[in-house]
Amino acid sequence: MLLLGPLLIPLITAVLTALLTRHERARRYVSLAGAVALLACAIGLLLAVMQEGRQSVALGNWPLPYGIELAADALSAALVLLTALLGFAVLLYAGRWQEARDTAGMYPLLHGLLAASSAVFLAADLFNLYVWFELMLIAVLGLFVLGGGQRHAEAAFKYFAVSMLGTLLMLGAVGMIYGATGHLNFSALRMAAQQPELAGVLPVYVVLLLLAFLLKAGAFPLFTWLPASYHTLPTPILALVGGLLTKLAVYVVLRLLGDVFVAIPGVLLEALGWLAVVTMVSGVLGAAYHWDVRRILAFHIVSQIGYLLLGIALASPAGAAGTSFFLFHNILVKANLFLIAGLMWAAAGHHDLRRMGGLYRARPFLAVLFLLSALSLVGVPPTSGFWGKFMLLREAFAQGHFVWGGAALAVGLLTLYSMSKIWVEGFWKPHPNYSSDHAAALAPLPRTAYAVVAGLSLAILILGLFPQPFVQYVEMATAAFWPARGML
Amino acid sequence: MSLILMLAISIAVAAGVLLVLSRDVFRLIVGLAVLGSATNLIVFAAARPGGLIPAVIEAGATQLPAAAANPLPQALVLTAIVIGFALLCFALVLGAYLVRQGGQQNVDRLAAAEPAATDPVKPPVLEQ
Amino acid sequence: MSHANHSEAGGPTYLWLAAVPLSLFLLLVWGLSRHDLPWHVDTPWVPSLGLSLAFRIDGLGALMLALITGIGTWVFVYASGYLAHEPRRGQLFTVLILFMLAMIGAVTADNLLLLFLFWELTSITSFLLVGFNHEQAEARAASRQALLVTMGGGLAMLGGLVLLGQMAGTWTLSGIVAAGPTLANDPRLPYALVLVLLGAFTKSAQFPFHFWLPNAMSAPTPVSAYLHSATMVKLGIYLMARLDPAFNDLLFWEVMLIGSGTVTAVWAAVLALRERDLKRILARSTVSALGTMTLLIGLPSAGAGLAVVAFMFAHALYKAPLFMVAGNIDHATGTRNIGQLMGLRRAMPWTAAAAVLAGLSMAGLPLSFGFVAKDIIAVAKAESEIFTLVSYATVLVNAVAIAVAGVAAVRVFWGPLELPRNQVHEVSWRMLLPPLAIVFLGMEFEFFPALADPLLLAAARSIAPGLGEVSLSAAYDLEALLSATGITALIGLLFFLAWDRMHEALHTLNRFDRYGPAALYDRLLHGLARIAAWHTRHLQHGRVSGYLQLTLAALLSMGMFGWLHTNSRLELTWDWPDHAWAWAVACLLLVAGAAAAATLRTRIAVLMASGLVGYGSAVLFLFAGAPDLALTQFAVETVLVVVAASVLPHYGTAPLQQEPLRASSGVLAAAAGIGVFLLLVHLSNLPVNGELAEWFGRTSLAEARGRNVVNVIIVDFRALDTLGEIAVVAFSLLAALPLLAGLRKGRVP
Amino acid sequence: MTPRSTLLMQSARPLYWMLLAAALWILLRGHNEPGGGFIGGLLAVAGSSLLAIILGIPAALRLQPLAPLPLAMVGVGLAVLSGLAGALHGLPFLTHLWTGIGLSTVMLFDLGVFFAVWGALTGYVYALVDAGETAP
Repeated sequence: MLLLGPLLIPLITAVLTALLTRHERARRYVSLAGAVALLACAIGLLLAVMQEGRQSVALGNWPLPYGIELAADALSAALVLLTALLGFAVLLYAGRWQEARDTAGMYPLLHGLLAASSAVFLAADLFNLYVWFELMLIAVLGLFVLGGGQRHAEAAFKYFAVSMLGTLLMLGAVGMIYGATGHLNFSALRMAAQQPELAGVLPVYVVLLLLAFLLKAGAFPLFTWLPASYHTLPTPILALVGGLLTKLAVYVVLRLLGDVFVAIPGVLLEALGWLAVVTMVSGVLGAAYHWDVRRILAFHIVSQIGYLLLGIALASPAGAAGTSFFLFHNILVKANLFLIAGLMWAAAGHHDLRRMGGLYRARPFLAVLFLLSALSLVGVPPTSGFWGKFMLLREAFAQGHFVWGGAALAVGLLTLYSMSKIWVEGFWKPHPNYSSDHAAALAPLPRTAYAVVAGLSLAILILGLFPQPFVQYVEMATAAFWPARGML
Repeated sequence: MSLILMLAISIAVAAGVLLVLSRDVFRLIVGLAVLGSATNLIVFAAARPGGLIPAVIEAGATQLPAAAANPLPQALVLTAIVIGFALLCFALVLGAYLVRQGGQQNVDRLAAAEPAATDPVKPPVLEQ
Repeated sequence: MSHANHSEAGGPTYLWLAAVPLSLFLLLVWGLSRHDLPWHVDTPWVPSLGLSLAFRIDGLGALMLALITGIGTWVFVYASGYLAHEPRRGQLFTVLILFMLAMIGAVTADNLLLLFLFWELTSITSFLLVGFNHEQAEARAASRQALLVTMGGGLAMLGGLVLLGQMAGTWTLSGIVAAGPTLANDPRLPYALVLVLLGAFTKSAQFPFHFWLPNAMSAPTPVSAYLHSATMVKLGIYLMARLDPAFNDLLFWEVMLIGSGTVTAVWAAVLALRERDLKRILARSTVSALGTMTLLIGLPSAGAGLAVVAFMFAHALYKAPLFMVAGNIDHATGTRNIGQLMGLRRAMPWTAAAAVLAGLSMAGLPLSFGFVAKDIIAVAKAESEIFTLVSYATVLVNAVAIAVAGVAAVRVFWGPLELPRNQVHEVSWRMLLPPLAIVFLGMEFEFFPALADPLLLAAARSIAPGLGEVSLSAAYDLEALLSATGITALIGLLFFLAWDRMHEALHTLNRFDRYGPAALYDRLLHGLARIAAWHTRHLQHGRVSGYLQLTLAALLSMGMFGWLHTNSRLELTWDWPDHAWAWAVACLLLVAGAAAAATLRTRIAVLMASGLVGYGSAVLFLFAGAPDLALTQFAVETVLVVVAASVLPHYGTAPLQQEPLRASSGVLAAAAGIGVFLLLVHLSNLPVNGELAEWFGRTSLAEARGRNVVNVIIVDFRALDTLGEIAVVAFSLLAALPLLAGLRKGRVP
Repeated sequence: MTPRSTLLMQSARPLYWMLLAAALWILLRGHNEPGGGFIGGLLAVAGSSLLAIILGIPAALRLQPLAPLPLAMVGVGLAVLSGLAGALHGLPFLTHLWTGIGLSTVMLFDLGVFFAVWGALTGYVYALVDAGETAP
């Protein structure tokens, strides 16, 4: 049941919170209880995986590959735990968040999103994976329109219109891969894909499937839905969506290329590498353009996706380990930055850097927390971001991909450019409307929210200062499924 | 797989793409619905259907005859139809809301979340 | 500076913090007296990434440590006086301590990553220190400039270090130095060295990255004295010196260092003449000195190593006091403009004394350690036959140094007092003692060279292992004096006397400013903003049809790329289904519906036409052995009519606009259709694997007790899919609730 | 009010019950013949929509076991519960159990599907019918 928990607990919580339409307080408590239970279950799952190795369940007790399988290995168990942690943090933060108040739908939708995310990490069946992506899509759409304003609806529409293309492509590709192999289960697909008569022809469909997930991941130039919509979400929700969603798709790409369709032609991986580089640069340029903190951070998601894809394109255990470490780091840091952006908004009264300022004087502790996360995003040692970036850089150079590695470094500088913009304009510059004494008295920040940010920052700090166990963990986790590609 | 089905699916896809690229909110949504139907057919066609015998075990028999249709893609398509329908309902309502609330039928003029820039290098300020 | 309020702010002065560097300094002295160099420590940290807390202190490291902690002690004392009026001094001291620790780490780290870590930490702490007066726009701009330039260089350096590490197969600096000569033929070496030098050049403000240092003078003066003269800017020099033994023989290395060093030294000297602000003059001359150091490292002779360390040492000992003098003057008069400063010696006698003594050293005149250093430099240059052009350049540079010393030490203190007497006052002892103490220290080394000799020689030997026995005491014969300083001193004197006139003359250089590196930096920033704007506005323009077009085009072209790079089989086979006529009807319905939906002009008609696509599929399902699907599709289309009928009025009643067929849309639609067709043809050629279907057919009744296999799959074999599916259905309503509520409320203004 | 619409109003309820009965029949026979929870659910939606359009939403709501959203959510909950029953016996989630008289957790699962579809789509229909009256 440990394997089902991460899916069922949030799903049941979602149902319960949706049924408690008239009891605001009860809804919050049920929601928190669900988040705690999910966290406990995820920890249990991780421990089980570490002790007993890969966990797998065949639903309905039907033999595989006929039934549906859910499975957790070291990588997915850790990501489920991260999802649970993030869900808990965000729900705690959102408790009394002014932007997200009076929205009966928020809790069930957030839990629905958590259920779908965990299920994506655990799915070991291609069609099942598609179903969970659909659940995620509808939950996110619901979260978009929660505010009920014109901009929310427009954002939802843009998000929907473009992502739907990816969804349909995914469905079509899944269907065709089934048609070609006769299988949906990951292990069965891996076996089938290596049959000599299929090995050459299957990649045609695998490419389509990967494209669908690249769209969901926000790779260049398929990311237009992301910066068009993300900034309209209330901050707590944005933290979960922005921290998690695109990374789910990256995880799937990693899983598919590393575990399922291992015989992809090298030229396609090469192409993926260049795509990663362009994604990195394009995202960071978008971030350099914007002045709205949320939009800067949203574009940075795109840029970081580039790094994640780069590690996959390197197609080696070390590259995959780099991507996995980067994934952990990025989920935490990106979510935390969005949460901090929310606190900045609460303290300075605006999201646009031209309309805010004075936060360094008014909120020195918030400034320190921001600095930590920002430096981590830039990849300054010894923050979590550096280790992931270094693992990717080292592997890129070792393989002779100097341009890829160089681009990763240059993008780091551009990331520094926009992070220092937030720091200089938001924290150092005096507030355009208030004197620095006034800004301090503007609004008391919600204490729980502050505590959540501090807690996440602590996690980031630990990941930065003591990376060894985590690096070892991802190396072990990826070695478990990433085949030695030299053999192929 | 029958050529005629392949052609029909391809034409439906092309028509769907044309609709999706339309400037009209409603046409766009219908386009996605058409593309969705075509995609369902792709999944269905992937199993190379051709026979007429449904995947139902006859009274007296204990298993499907070999000539029966492949039941798995049918189940997948059924799931996909339902999901697609749920999303279509949402999309129709979303479109209606956009048109009513913003009075805008043109998908290229949805500028509340992404207003057009006026400054040469800086983006416009979003008022929340 | 925010010195309008001259009353001391309350709270602690943090004078006791000076005990931190002092105790570290004493620890170093004690260690040097008891243990031979080099010292090693190695503790694992992240073994998986090759990172360990590996520290190695040799002569060069010890010299740097002595500067960092020794000068640091006095800087802390000075800062406690200088910041007496600053309410936020606690923050400044915190960052200053952090900076000191980062510096200590950087000059002792033996692991490449560890070096990079501390290197970046100095950049960040420097950023925070330069931007300390962050309510002023120029302080913010200067700190960001320093950050971007030095961290940019740092990132390049990381790339270079990783390359070096991979080439040498080791992640320690000492290992790379040891392996250095064997790397000479590696084609990657030039790239690696350029990258590493980019880091060193940006940090040590070498041309063309020299511009950030004068701007960083918006930092409080203790910071300038510490970071921007005595320690941080020497970090690049330190790294080059550290790597020099490995690459000394490479022509490439020599040319890079000597070339860049010479250009930097000369150009900065010229620019120093253009400044009016005392601190900026000193900053320019610091850049010039750093150029000289780079040049010296590049010289191949063993004596050059000694020259570098001697000059580095001397420079720290005179430049830090001079900055403090500038700070005192600023503190006392409220200005640093040399045009307004005259005759301060009567009001500020102690500051004047410190200035004169430091100036002596800077000018390289006898009685100072600067004189010793200059002597050694001259010997080094003579040893290694350098280009004449370079020697001429150094004469100019030295002459300007003398002139700068004159301006800072003599000019502002002599002559009649320009400012009202009662406004100018001597500063507190905490600001006087440090500069005096440091200059006296410098003189002591001149008279008792034995005090500094062992340290400097040890440092020189880490750069130039081949250095023989030398004495550091300068020869006091007239000939040497004249040859070493005579001519330069004369030119320097001329420069000093003609300072104002040259200043005027150099104004004409202004017109070249917009081609200079500083302008280039600004233009790069503007260019970045413009490129970012151009890029983002073209990709993220807010038009949905554009997004969809781009996405479709990208998907199609990338899909085609994949198609072309994999094996595909295309053979059209003719196989007819059992009820071909029914299939034909169904397909006809489908095609007609799709085509009509794309062309009709009223919403209801478009909707009905799209319904035909559904009904067509339903008919097809019915005649393809899928009655469940047919039923479902029929039911869905029927309910859709109900939903659509009630939602359509909200779209308004006006007919749909006619949209001319755009070529781009047509191409995309055709490409999509053809693509799908090709994929399906490809698929039709593959063999069918009916393993799953066969198993379901066998197991359905026997084990799952159902005859309708499709339904059994849905509720049993693959029930998890269905669970997800109904969750989507239920969530779809939940998601739509706010929209439905909005529609019910009607038009909201 | 025209006689025809009176007739329509009077026949609405019987029609609804007929449709609901058909829906349940389709639901139950689904395991062995074409049909099942989803198609049954859609039929029920058709019935409820008829009622809502002719007799108004309150009337339709009265004849539904729960309001739309709770009904949909209960449907999802039922499906989960049906899967948990097997888990109580130590079997994996969604392992279906059968009693001697032909009742099984499969039916519970299919009922969950039925409710989810019925609830969610009637939720759309009612809200839209309601909003239709304010539509321009």
